[in-house]
This record gives sequence, C-alpha cells and structure tokens, in this order.
Amino acid sequence: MTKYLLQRIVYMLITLFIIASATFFLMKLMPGTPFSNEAKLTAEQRAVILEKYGLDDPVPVQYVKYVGNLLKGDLGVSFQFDNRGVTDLILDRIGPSAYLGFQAMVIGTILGILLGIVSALYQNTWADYISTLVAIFGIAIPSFIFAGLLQYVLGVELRWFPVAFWEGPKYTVLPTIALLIFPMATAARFIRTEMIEVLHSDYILMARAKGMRKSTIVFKHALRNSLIPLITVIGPMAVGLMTGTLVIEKIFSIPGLGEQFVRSITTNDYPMIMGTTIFFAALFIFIIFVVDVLYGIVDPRIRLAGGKG
Amino acid sequence: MNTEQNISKELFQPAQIDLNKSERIEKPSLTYWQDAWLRLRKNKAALFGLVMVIIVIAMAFIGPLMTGYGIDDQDLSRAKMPPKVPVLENIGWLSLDGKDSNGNDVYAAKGKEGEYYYFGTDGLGRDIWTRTWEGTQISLFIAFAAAIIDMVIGVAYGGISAYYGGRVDNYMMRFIEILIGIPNLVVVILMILVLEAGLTSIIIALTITGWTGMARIVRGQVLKLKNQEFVLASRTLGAPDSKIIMKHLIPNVLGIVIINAMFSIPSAIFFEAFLSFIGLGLQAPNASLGVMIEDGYRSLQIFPHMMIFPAVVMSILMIGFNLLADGLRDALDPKMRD
Amino acid sequence: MSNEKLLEINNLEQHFKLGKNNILRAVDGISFDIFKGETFGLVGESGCGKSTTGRTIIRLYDASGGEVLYEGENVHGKKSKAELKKFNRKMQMIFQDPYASLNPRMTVADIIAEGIDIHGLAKNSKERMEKVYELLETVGLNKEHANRYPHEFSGGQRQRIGIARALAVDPDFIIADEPISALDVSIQAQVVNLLKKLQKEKGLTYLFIAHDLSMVKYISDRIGVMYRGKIVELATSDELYANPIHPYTRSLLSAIPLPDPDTEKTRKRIMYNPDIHNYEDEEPTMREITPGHFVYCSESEYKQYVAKSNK
Amino acid sequence: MTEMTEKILEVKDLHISFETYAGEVKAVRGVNFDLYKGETLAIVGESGSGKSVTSKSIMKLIPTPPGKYKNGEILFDGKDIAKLSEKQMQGIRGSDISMIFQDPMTSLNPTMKVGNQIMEGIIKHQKVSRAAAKERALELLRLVGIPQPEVRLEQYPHQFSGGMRQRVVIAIALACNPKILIADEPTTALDVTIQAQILELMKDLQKKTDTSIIFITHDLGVVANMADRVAVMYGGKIVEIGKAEEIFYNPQHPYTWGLLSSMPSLESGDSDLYAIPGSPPDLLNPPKGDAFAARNEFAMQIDLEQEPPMFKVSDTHYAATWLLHPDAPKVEPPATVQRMKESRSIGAGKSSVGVKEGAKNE
Amino acid sequence: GGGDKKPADQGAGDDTKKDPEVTQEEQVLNIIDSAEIPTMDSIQGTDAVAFQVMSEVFEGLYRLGENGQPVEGIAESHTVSEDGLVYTFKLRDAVWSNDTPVTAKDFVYAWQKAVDPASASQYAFIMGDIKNANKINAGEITDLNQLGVVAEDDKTLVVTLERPTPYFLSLTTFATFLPQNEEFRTAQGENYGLEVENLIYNGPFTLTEWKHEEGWVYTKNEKYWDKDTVKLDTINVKVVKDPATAVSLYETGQIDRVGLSAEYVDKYSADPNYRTYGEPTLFYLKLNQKNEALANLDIRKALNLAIDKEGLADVILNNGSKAAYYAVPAEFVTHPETGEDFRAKYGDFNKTDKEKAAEHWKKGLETLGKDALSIGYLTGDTETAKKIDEYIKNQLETTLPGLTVELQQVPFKQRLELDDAMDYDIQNAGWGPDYQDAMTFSDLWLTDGGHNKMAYSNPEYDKLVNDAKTTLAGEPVKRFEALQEAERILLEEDAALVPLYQRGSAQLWQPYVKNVYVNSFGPDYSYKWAYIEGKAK
Ligand SMILES: Nc1ncnc2c1ncn2[C@@H]1O[C@H](COP(=O)(O)OP(=O)(O)OP(=O)(O)O)[C@@H](O)[C@H]1O
Ligand SMILES: Nc1ncnc2c1ncn2[C@@H]1O[C@H](COP(=O)(O)OP(=O)(O)OP(=O)(O)O)[C@@H](O)[C@H]1O
Ligand SMILES: [Mg+2]
Ligand SMILES: [Mg+2]
Repeated sequence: MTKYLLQRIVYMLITLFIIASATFFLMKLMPGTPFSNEAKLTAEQRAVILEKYGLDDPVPVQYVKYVGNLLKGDLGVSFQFDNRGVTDLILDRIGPSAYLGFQAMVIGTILGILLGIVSALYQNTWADYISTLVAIFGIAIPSFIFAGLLQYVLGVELRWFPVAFWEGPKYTVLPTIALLIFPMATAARFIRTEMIEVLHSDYILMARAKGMRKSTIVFKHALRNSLIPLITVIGPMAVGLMTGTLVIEKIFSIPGLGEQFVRSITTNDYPMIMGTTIFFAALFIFIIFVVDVLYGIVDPRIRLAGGKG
Repeated sequence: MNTEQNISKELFQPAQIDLNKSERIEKPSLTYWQDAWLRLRKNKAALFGLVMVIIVIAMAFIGPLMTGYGIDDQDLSRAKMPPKVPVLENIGWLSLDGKDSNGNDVYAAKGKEGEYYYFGTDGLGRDIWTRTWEGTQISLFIAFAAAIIDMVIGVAYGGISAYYGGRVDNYMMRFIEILIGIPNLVVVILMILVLEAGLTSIIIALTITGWTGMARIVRGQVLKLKNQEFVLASRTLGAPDSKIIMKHLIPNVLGIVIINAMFSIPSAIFFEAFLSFIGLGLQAPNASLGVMIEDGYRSLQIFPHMMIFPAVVMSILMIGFNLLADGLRDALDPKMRD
Repeated sequence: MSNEKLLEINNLEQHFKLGKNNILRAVDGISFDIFKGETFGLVGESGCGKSTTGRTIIRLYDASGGEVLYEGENVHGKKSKAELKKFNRKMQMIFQDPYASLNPRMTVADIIAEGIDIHGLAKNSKERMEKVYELLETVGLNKEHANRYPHEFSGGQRQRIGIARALAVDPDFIIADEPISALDVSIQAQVVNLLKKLQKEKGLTYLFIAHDLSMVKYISDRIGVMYRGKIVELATSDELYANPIHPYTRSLLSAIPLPDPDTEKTRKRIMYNPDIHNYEDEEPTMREITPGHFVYCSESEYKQYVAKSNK
Repeated sequence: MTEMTEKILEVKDLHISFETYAGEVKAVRGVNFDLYKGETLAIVGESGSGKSVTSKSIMKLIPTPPGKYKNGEILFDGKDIAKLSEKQMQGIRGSDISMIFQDPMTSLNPTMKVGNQIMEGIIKHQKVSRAAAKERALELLRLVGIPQPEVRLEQYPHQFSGGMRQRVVIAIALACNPKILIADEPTTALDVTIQAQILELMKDLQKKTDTSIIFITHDLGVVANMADRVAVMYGGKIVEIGKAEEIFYNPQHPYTWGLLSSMPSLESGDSDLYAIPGSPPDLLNPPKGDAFAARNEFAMQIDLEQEPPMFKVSDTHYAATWLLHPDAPKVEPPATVQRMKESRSIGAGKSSVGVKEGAKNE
Repeated sequence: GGGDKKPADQGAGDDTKKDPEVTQEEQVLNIIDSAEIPTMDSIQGTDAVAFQVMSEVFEGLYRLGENGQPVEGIAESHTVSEDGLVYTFKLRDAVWSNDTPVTAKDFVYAWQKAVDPASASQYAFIMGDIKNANKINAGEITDLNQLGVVAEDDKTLVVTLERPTPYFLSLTTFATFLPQNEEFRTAQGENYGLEVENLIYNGPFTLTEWKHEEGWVYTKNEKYWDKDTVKLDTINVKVVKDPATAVSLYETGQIDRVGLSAEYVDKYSADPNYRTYGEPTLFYLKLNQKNEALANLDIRKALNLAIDKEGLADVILNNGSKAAYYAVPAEFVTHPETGEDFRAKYGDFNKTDKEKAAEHWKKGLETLGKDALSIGYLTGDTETAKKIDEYIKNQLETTLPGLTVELQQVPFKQRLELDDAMDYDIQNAGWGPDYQDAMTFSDLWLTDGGHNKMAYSNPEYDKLVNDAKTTLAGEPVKRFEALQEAERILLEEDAALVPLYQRGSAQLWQPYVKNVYVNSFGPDYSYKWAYIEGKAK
C-alpha cells in the first residue's frame, strides 16, 4: 500500500514536471515581453529589468534556474504586480474560486443526481423529458448567459440577491447558481444513463425481491453503483470550477484566480502563468488521484493497491 | 380436461414438416444500421430531435435566400431595429411587430415602413435573419468538423493505446494527462502567433484541444473489445493487426463514438465563439451562432432580439442533437437488442 | 483415430502477471499428446486453466514455458509471419460464447469468409461466395443466411456459424472451448452431432474443452482432468468413467447430476480435499497406473492406486 | 401424491406480453399450475420459453412497461397478486415469497457489505433491531455453510467465490422463512461440484423449513435431483406437467422426448444424439396451432391448425400434444426415452414415494 | 495616462459648479474601478488605476484642479528663470501621514529613483525634460546627483531643465513626479507599497483598506495641509470589470457613477443622469508606408476620404465620441494668446467624400498598376474595436472597389509587438495625452518618433516639430502655430493617417455627487473638491 502510494506520487511528480517544462517552453514562444507596454524603456533600463527577472539568460539557463527555484518551492515574483510573490497571489485568489467552485460543484452534483434519478425512475414520462431538457439546456447554454440573466432578474429586478462582489454567503448565491448549472446538467445525464442500466441489473431485482422500498432501492442500492462513471468526469470538472471561471468571476466581480490567470496570460506575466499552471496541474493530478481513491470507496471491487480487477 | 370431439380424423395425418424450414428466419433481413434506424424511428423524442436538426440545417441554407439581404449589408440608418414579420406582426404577444419595448414603432420612426427584418437588425444595420442562418451554417460546419476531428484523432489515439496496451497504453495515457494539464489558453494564444484567423485555425485549435475525452472513451471500449471472442477468432485465423482494428474494433466502437461526438458538439460551438473572441475565429463579417450570441448578449437588456434569435436557433440545434444522440445511444446499444 | 501424434504438449506453462509479486500460474507445466483423428477432452472446474491451455496451444498467448509441437514442429518460439500463417490454417478454434464470438457488425458471409480472405483461398468473389455457401450447408444452414447479421440467429445457429468460420481454412485440428456450455440442452445435441459428423468426414482432430462431463465422455476418445493448472488424470474416456483414480476425478464424477430421478435420489457425492496429498516430501508427477491411464501422484500414492486398480 | 395438502399458489391462465419496438412479444401465453405446500416444482424448458417471466410475475417483478399482465390470475393464499398494490407486494416479497436468481456474480450488490444485504430484508419484514438482525444473519450464514460468518458479514461480494455468493443469495432468500422460494436457474452459472453442494443445501433447508420451491432450470439432471413435480415449458406455455417420475419415465410430449434424449447419458454409445431440429418459435408471431409443430417430426395436420389442449395422462400428469388424442396415430418415442422407461419399469414404484414420505415424516 | 489607449468605457466629470457648502449629509462616495491597483510605488505607476489612486493619496508639487489646470499642491509657489530652464519651487508645511514633514529631499529622492535605470521605471521618459534625465536613464551618466533637481533646503526645490518646457507645471502633477520619503521606503524594503500599512500618504485621502482584486477605501486625510477643502469622508472603490455588472450596480443604487458601453447608451440616453464627456483621446488608422500601396498618396487620400466617421461616432459608438478629422484633439489646448482652440485655425482635414475617395483610389491603383488590392488591418481584440473594425472594413470595401480588407485581431501585447516590428499594413490605434500640450500628439509622427512605426517621414514636419521643441520653446505663439502647421502637413498634404474619432464617454451620475473634476490626462478624476448633497432625500 505505502509502496503503491509512493509509486503514485512519483508518477504524479513526473507528470507535473513535464507539464511545468512544457508550459515553460511554450510560454517562451508567446508573443511580446512583459515590458513591451510602452516601448519607451531605454536599453539600460531594459537590461536591468531583464536581469532582475532573470530574462537575460539563454532560455535553457532560465529553464534550469526555474526548475531549481521550483524545487525550492519558489515560484518567483509577479511582473504585473510590483513585488508580489506568485505563491501569495495564488493563495490569495484561490480562496473565493475554490469556495464558489466547491459550493457549485457539491450543490450542482447533488441536484444533478436527483434530477438524473427522477429521469431514470420515470423514464419516458414528462418528468424525464423535463429533467432531460433542463440538462440539455445546462450543457448547451454557456454559463455567462445564465449569469447575466440571474444578475438581471434576481439581482436588479427582484433585488433578492446582491448583484456582485464578494462579501459573504449571500453574495455567493448567484454565482453559485450560474456555476452549478453545468455540473448539474452533466451529473443528471450521467446518472440517468447509468441508473437506467443499474435499475435493470440483477441485484436490483434481487433487492426488489427482498421487498425493499423503492426509495431504499434507489438510494441504498442503485445510486452508489451509478456514481462510478460520474466520478471520472466530476474530477477534472471540479478542478476547472475550483480554479476559477473567468466569466463568472468577471460578471460577479469576484476576486478569484480565473480572472487573474487570464490577465497574467494577456500581460505576459511569466512567473504568474507558470505558477498558476503548476498549481492547476498539481491540483488536477491530485484530483485524479482522489478520484482513484473515491473509486475504491464507492466500488469496493477496485482496490487501490491493484489486486483484483 | 376433456378434448373436443368434433375434430376430423384427417387432421391427424402426419404433416409434411420440412425440418430444414425450421431454420428459416421470419424477420426480414436487416443490417445493423437498418435495425438501428428502426429503433430510432420508434423513439419519439429522438425522431423529434432529428426533425429539429434537419429543419435547422435546411433553414441554414434556405434562410439567407429568403430576404435578399447579404450578411454584410450594413446601413446605419436601419441599425438596431426590432423584428417585424409579415402576418405575425398582427399577433400582439409575439412582439414581432417592429415595436420597441416602449411600444414605439421603430420602423415608422426610421421611415422603413415597407421593410421587414424578421429577426430585426444589429448595431450596423445588418439583417439578423440572414446572419443567423449564415451563422448556423458556420456553426454546423464547426460542429461537424469538431465531431470528425474527435472521431479521427480520438478514435485513433484511444484505439491504438488500448489495442497495444501495456507500456504503450501507459505512456499514451500519461501524455493525455499532460495535455490536459497545460492550460488551454496558453496554447490557444500561442496559436494566434503562428496562425491567421480562419477555418484552418479553428480546426487546428479544435484538434489540439478537443479529442482527449473521446480517446479515453474509445480506449475503454477497445480494452473491453479486444479480448472479445470474435477478435480472438480473427487472430486465430491469422488476421494482421490492421485488419483487426479496421474490421473488428472500429466498427464496434462506432456507435459510442457517434454518440459522444454529438455530445461534444455544443462545447465545440462555444469554443469557436471563444476563438473568435480572441481573434482566431472566422473573419468578420462572418459570424457563427456562438459569436452572435456573445455579441448579442451585451445588448440583451436593450435589444433582446440580437441575442434571442440566434440563441433560440442554437438551443433548437442543441436540443435536437442531444435528443438524437440519446436516441442513437438506445438504438445502437447492443444490450438493447434481442 | 491413429497412434500418430498430431500434437505434443510438453511441460506447457502459462503464467499471468497480476501484480508485482503476484503471479497466477494458470497452466502449470502440463504435458499430453493428441493423436491424429481423435477427440481429446479436457475437463475440470471453472478457472482451472482449460481455456488458457487451449489458447496457449493456438498461440493466442505466448507460452511462459514448455513447448507445443505440431507434427513435430514447435508452434511457439520465434516464427516468421508466413510460418505462423501456416499454423493458423492448420489449427482453429471454436469459442464458448455464441454471442461474443461473432462480430455483430459483419454479415455471416463476411464472418465465414474472413479466413478465406486472409489466406487467399478464393480466386475471385464468386468462388469465395461458393465456398461460403458450401460451408453454410456443411453446418446445416443455408444460402439465404449468408447476408444476415449474427443478432438474427439463435445461439445454436450462431455456434454453427462459428464452426463454419473455423472450417473455412480447412484445418486439421480444432480446439473447441466449451462450444456447447452456453447453449440450450435441445440445441447442444445439434452442435455435438455436427462436430462428430465433421470429424468423420474430414478426419479432424479435436481438443474438446468442457465442464459437462457427460457430454465430454460422449464425444471424447481420451480425457484429461485438470485441477488448478495441472492435469491430474488422463485416460481413455471409458476407462476414466469406469475407473476414476484421482480423488478429484472421483469427486467430479460423483457430482454430475443425471436425468434420472431414481439414481439421483440415491446418489452420494464424494468430496475432494486437496490436503490429503502429501506432496511436501514426495514429488508428484504423471504416472501410468494401467496402460494408457495416467495419474498425477506421488510414489506412495502410485503404489496405492496400482494396488487398488488391480483389485 | 394425493395426500399433498394445501395449494399455496395457483396460477391460472397467465398471459404476459412485452411491448418491444418490433411488436408485442407474447412471452407467456396461458400458463396454469398449482404449487403445494412443501413440494418442489421444477420448471424446465429451453431458453426463452417463458420460465423466468412466469416466475417473476409471481413476485410481480415484471417491469411494466414494457411488460403487461394480459390475462389470468396468480392466487397466493387466495389473494390475486396481480391486484395487489406495490406497497402490499413489498410486504409479500422477501417474507412470504422469495427468489434466487441465476447468476450469483450479478445478483449481489457489489458495493454493499454482504451482511447488510442479508440484514436489510430481516429488518424490513421482521421489524427487529439491527443487532437482532445481525444475529439472524450470522445464523443464516452458518446455516448455508459459510465458515467464519462474523468476518464474512463485513465483506463485500467480490471477496466471495461464486459458490459462496450463491449461498449468500440463498441465505437472503431464506431470511424470513418464506412460504415459497422461487429459484431461477440457481446453479447454471456454477461448477458441477459446487452445483451439487448448492442443491444439497437447498434440499436440506427445505426439509427443515417445509418451504415450497419453484425450481427453474433447463438441466434435466438437476431436475431429476430436485423435483417432486415437473412442468415442461415451451413457447410460453406449459406443455407437460407431472410428477418427476412420470415426466422422466413416461414422457408424453415430443418436446419432452427431445429434451430427454438430447442429454447423453454416461452409458450412451457412439450413436448420434437425438437432436431437436430448428430453433425455438418467435414469440413475436407465435405460430398457429402447436408452437412445437415446426420442430416436431411427429407433427400432424392438426398441429399446424389448432393448439392442443391439455390431455390427461394420469391424475397428476397432463400433456398438451395432439398425439394423446384418441384419433392420433400411435408413435414410438425415441430410443433413449424408451430405454429410460424400460430401466424404470424393472423396479417401478418402490422407492420414490418412500423417499418423499420419509422426508415428510421428519 | 499616456501611451496607447484602449477604448474604455469610463471617464467622467461633473458640471455642477456650486460653492461647496458644509452639509450635514454623510459624505460617502461609492464608485468602481476597472482593475486592481497594480502598484502603489509612484515611480512604477503606468496605468489609469494607479494614477487615479496615487493622485488621491499622494500629492506632488502641483495637482490637477478644475478644468485640468495645475493648482498648487505641496509647492506653495514657484519661480521660473528667465531662460525658462530653472524652476524654483517653494514648499509648504505639509506632513506625511506618519507625521514626518514632506521636504524637498523627498522629491529629489523619488525623481532620482525614477530615472535610475536600476528602478526600470517605465515612465522615466516623462522626466526627459529635466537636465540629464535621459542620459542617466540610458546609463550614460551613472551619478544620480547629476539629475537637474536639487534640494536647496527642506522647503526649496530647484529643478533645472534640458530645454525650456512650457508644459512643465502640468508635468509636475504627474504620478512619476510625486515625492517619496526615503527613510520610510528603505525601512519597508521589499514590502514597500504592498499593503496599506506599508505606505505613508500626503494627499487629500489615505488608503485605509485594500482588499486585493476586490476594492479599496479612501478616508479623508486629517493631516492633509488643505483638509478643510476636502469634504468627502470616505470613498469606497470596488473593482468591477464587467460593464453590465457596473450598470446593474448603479441600478441597484450601490454605486454613484457608471460608465456606459455603447449598448447601454440607447437605454439611458434619455435618463436625466446621463452625461457625455469628450476626452482628448484620439483614435486613428496608422498607414504603414512600408507597404507599397500605402506609400502611395492617392491611396492614403482615398482611405482618408472613404469612411463615414459620423456614423461611426454617432451610431456605433454613440457615447459622446466625435468624428475626428485631425491629429490633435479638439478642446485640449488653446492658443496662448487668443485662447482659441487648437482646432480653430484649420478645423477638419479630409472631410469624408466617397466620390473623391473613389477617384483617388482609381488613380492610386493606376499608378500602382493594379486593379485590386488586399490590405491587412491589424486591430485589438476588444469588443468595441471589433464592431468598429467591421464597420470600417465594410465602409472601405464598399467605397473603394477592388479593395479587400483582411482583419487581424490580436491581443494588446501582440499588437504592440507587431507595431514595433512594423509588421502590419493598416493598424487601428489610439493615443491619449501624457501632458497638456499639443506636443504630446505632434511628436508621435517624427521620423524617429517612438510611436511612428509606420515609416512616415517628412523633413518639413520633423523640422516644425523639432523647432517647437527647441528654438521656439520660448515663443509660445510661434510654437503653437508651428504645431498647427505640422498637423496640416501631416494630414492635408500627406494624408499620413486616417483619424477616426475623438473618444467620448457616456456615464450616469447620481445627481447628488457634486464637484468631481474630470481630467484630460493623468488621473481620470479629481475628488479633492467633491461632496455629496441631496442624497438623503
Ligand atoms: N488474460 C488473463 N490475465 C490474467 N489472468 C487470466 C487471464 N486469462 C485467464 N486468467 C486466469 O487464469 C485462470 C484460468 O483461467 P481459464 O480461463 O483458463 O479457466 P477455465 O478452466 O477455462 O475456466 P472456465 O471453465 O470458467 O472457462 C483463471 O483464474 C483466470 O482468472
Ligand atoms: N423485458 C423484456 N422485454 C422484452 N421481452 C422480454 C423481456 N423479458 C423477457 N422477454 C421475452 O420473453 C420471453 C421469455 O423470456 P424468459 O426470460 O421467461 O425465458 P426463460 O425461459 O427464462 O429463458 P432462459 O432459460 O434463457 O432464462 C423471451 O422471448 C424474452 O425475449
Ligand atoms: Mg474457459
Ligand atoms: Mg430465465
């Protein structure tokens, strides 16, 4: 078990390392430098800056230095914000993103699961059609439209919830709703498909033959078995949501990582791009690992250390 | 339990039974696809979806011819006009009467009484009806391109990974993980450097980013299939790998591939809109549905027609594709056949 | 049936690596010969390695050890593509699951003609179709089935299509891996009869794998009983049923239910406990108890068995 | 078997159809039988003949849609099951009637501990505490011969072998001392040796609890081992029903003949097996007349036109074949069947009843 | 701010000019800004947000007052030497928020630091008029004390210039010219300016709360020398990036001012709180003469005459922007003597005339020996830009037969890169003033001008502009007229670029917000004099 874990961790680190390296070199190909803004720097000034940020070295040297710093856990200093450490910036911004993402993910998934269950139980009835339609809309319509409508209707017209900003639980309502539509729709579709299949399986028949109540059958027997395929997609989706979504953060003026990251790309803030990428990738790889663990929990047949099946 | 008495004795003569006939199959011979079509036809929702898709596709080609306006016929004197449709203009609640939200007849105000813009006009005075259907063409093209790319690369990658298995599989899957790990935006922005806006760029962008999900699904399927007895049978006959892949594996993953390709269509359509947004999409004045929706979204409160019509067409398309995909899944699922 | 060896299996091993230190010895050093024209039955409990044996022989798996000699030539070991193709023509396989063994996306004609195409056995498409029709007839189906798809057939018909596919390349040796286990009783007889008929007509040699002993007994000339990757007893079928020696064989035989209520009601089942053997001190091997009757046993067991069978 | 007391279940003229894309599959087309207390009724017949549908319909487990109860009634203790609500059925299922399915690999929930799967039904039906249910579960596991039940209770199905899983399924089915146990091919997926163990176990338990068993299989060996009475199904109907001895030693329906003779006995020689030609009927369009006619070498004109009624052979033995009509020509059953008959007539009648009665006296 | 301008959505001002009364009302202003403060180090500031914040919490020698005129800040008064080269500033008694006095040394320290190449200040160039600034900045002089700024004593600052600079006072209002306290800064080390507590203030307000990416709060600075003028107690600033969100916030009464993007103008143009403002920011098409076709005067003329700019400004932008036919904006600088606007003399160049455009086009094509042309059009990727570009493309293509315009939208950074490399044909660009003088626009098009990058070169133009910089520096009228003449050459004779519009902005202001000054360069607004009146009703 420990051995397996260690092996996993080594794999994860290697993947992370490759992602970091690839991003590093790709970034070097990006147009512009962080300081081309006004093009009014003197050669001397430019040299000073380049030296300050280690940009005067040949790319391979920069790379080696970067990796060295990385190993020390040093992600460098942001270019766009004077003197601010990348690590601090990320930790600062991840809070709201993660909070929102997590909340949306959890609520969305739960709602989606319920929707999927209704769909599966009442297959080809109105309940099914309506929940399918909801799911399709959720997948087909981008979240910025939902966000805009929510803001206008619930925020401006009805004044039920604050229009924007990040000042407490009440402020999370609208962005959460806008964000949760997608996981909800996805979960609903996956659960529906899987649940229909599971409900036709022998062990469900067996549970019915035992005289179990419908609710018991659905929640105790069928649900857990229907979750497995959902877990696979939920993992990466969770990373996507928790690392911040540009549009939602922009529309609701939330100080999150998504907006920050996009800006760091458009301003060529190399350390920030790199840092965020590594952070995302690490989170992503970690979540994949968590998904594997979850598999094991949801499905006892799958054991972490390999073994059977 | 007595038997009836009035049965003629002749009936007890041995019958001429051709025992070979008992091997006859009564059902008409159906190919896999014919059979799937039969199933699909029974599925009302799927059929409805199919009809919706067909109508939208047809309109995409007929629509632009119906008004005589081109997609780039700008005229600022007729900018931002609300929709007005002959006949329907008389039905009040449809608000297709050319009046704005305050009830002013914009057509009269602008001196365009005799003219009709079914979906209204945009900020540059272009006919949204024409643009919507032209945009539908583009979006459909993107959708199919995405689906095909998904199918070609995703299927090939997933198929190879699973078929050769072991170390190859391990490395190929790690590679996918790495691909997903590198932020999309970095890659796409880099592409702006090398590429010019246009279809090629869109397709390349889709190629770089779109297929990993499909590859994973196909891999799973092929892993299951490759140990199926019919594949083993082919191997005992001495079939080369290429033949096994082409004849046995690919045809059998096709169903699930088609379904997944359909599900990937919505995201492709909006990805294109995003590409347009950062300058990699189609050259203006061409605009896809996604781009029109994004543009229109900005005016939603004041000129809702600029977003609503493209959005409705898009929704119809999406619902159509999804219902169809759902139906196809049921129709193509081997578990459902008898 | 002759005494000419068609196939010699020497110390065949097939190990699956399940994890780092977890090796499953699915086939653990078995040896036997199959003679030209005979049917060699292989029985044993589920998971004892019967299928693996069959699949290793036909090279679906590369053997972990040992050799398979076909007419004196090793099937395993490095081979050119052409040589392998030659073996592929001589050896064929019929599979267990009539649903899984036919590609649902191919017509019956294409399924049957696959071997013909691969080995270029037909000059043109007309000849190809003629061959297909002929094969269909051989297995009791007819022309009009050629353009249909597997899902339109019943299990028995599918199994016959599988047989036709194997026959298409004119093999000498066919491995039938539980060809009837998945079929209905009423259909099983059709397939078994067909296999027997084909053997008579074409002089085929079979390796017949099953766990239904009554059917194996009926069709086989000689039978090997497998237990956990090893052959524990090997004899002609009559001998095996008349004088089962190895305790596992006896237990197996005692467990077969017979379609006769009277005998069933009096039947006593014999249990097999693998712990009764004492193999720690004495190396077990295959030993000939009576001519042609081999049992996997230790020296002391051997003596015991000989004594018993002489009684 | 006249002394067999109460009927616990009566199935009368049961018709069940499935609505599929291709049309209506008439899976069960008029099935009649009774089940007596303490007996084992075996239902045999080939795949698709409607065995499972019949048995599921007794528990009202046919999925509707696509399934449909077209006609007939199922009387359990005098109540028509078809008329009971889902709620009422939940009370009956698992407590009065329980069921064992064919495949032990798939009939246990892979993500639920075995103990919970056993206890669930007990808690529901007997309204006892978890602790008490656990006690009962342990007892059951012991009863079905699973060693170390305390440990096993906490394990998941995949940690059990096939035979053990089927034992667990049996334990679940027996948990509430059902009056009727329906076993739908409970050993088909198992090895012969394990099958033998399971069969022994079931017989053993039946002796102790006096449960009535409906045993579905297509293995005649198993039938011979288990059954007091046998019903042979073909094409959605029972074509022959009678005591085990009557079916094995004096079969009347040509399909039964076919079944019996296609099994090679250990003595059968080198001659070809008797094979029923052709394939089973298509229940989408059941043929006119006798469904078996197309595969019946003894078919008569009338078989193609009219469905045969049940002819009485003895008080306990009926068969639906025109061959039993007085006007029908006499035909010889195939050799194997003849042989069975002969071997039997040598020592007829002695043992069988005795065994049964012996069982009852215990 | 200076440099390239992206069309923005905001910008505002106030036309209520009542005498400030002392009111009993809560003096709280709620506003938004479009981004997080990138830096609080005055010598590193480059963008509008930074300039705005710094102007509220710091104070330089002068600050922008009503009508964008410099009014005294830390400087009580100043004298200029005869030759216009030496400025002597007398400082008043003012203190930093940590009670240390603001002295001349603080200016010397900050200014030296700004031009020190080691600081890599991007706005160091703006000090170029000070003696030796450019040389130090380029590393030619390493002794910072050579910079032409000296603290004669704590209250006297002497600045020596390279050349007479008429607009020097307006420069001193600029963020880069703000003072910094050396002692404090050194004590803070790396952390200087990162949080509220790492800063000291000497402006009308102090920064009392700063939640990164969310917003910040200004509180009245009780130690400010002119605190009696300051009425507002608190200004709450929130970061809002989405224009629609901003409007929604205004609608729900959470903010007191909002900028309107074009779409919203239609909705609110009849609103009593609707205002539009012109800005001295100019947008135009750069025509790269490295392109053979664009080197042709007829072609350039054609392009100049072909576009209906009124439609662009009134229908598409629709926010107070004006069609532009000039290279120096209107209402920006006035004649030193007559007080006439810069535009008064020549008015508009190249008024739209589609027929004439077509004629020039035909002639141009003939000269080139072609009958069709395909021209690239480099542009940014903002939403407004997109719409404008589509319009221009259509205008050009429909007016000029045989022309194909190929749009190339790229992110801002990449556009600058391509601009620098002169790798484009036509480019949509803009410019806002760095200081209040026509020169900030005129010197763009010098042959070696940093912003030229379109291969425009006319010795006549160069001479006029350079003269204005040097020989005519002391003669305001001649200088002014020279720059007017230069513009005429640039547009009338050379048609070197296609002016598009002078930006305006449309805004909604709550009527109770009074006395906010709108600036044409530097910080967008001045809140020092602002107050709230009538909100309570
Ligand atoms: N590809 C494989 N990888 C790993 N283990 C395998 C593989 N194939 C078979 N095994 C294992 O090898 C053992 C023998 O399997 P095999 O299929 O040969 O048994 P069998 O006798 O044919 O059983 P059955 O009667 O169930 O068909 C089993 O434990 C099985 O799980
Ligand atoms: N859910 C269903 N939908 C459609 N048809 C069904 C369904 N369930 C059963 N059938 C049909 O009903 C008929 C009887 O099926 P049933 O399962 O009772 O057969 P069986 O005798 O149990 O066969 P087996 O021995 O294979 O288990 C078959 O033709 C089957 O296809
Ligand atoms: Mg096997
Ligand atoms: Mg069944």
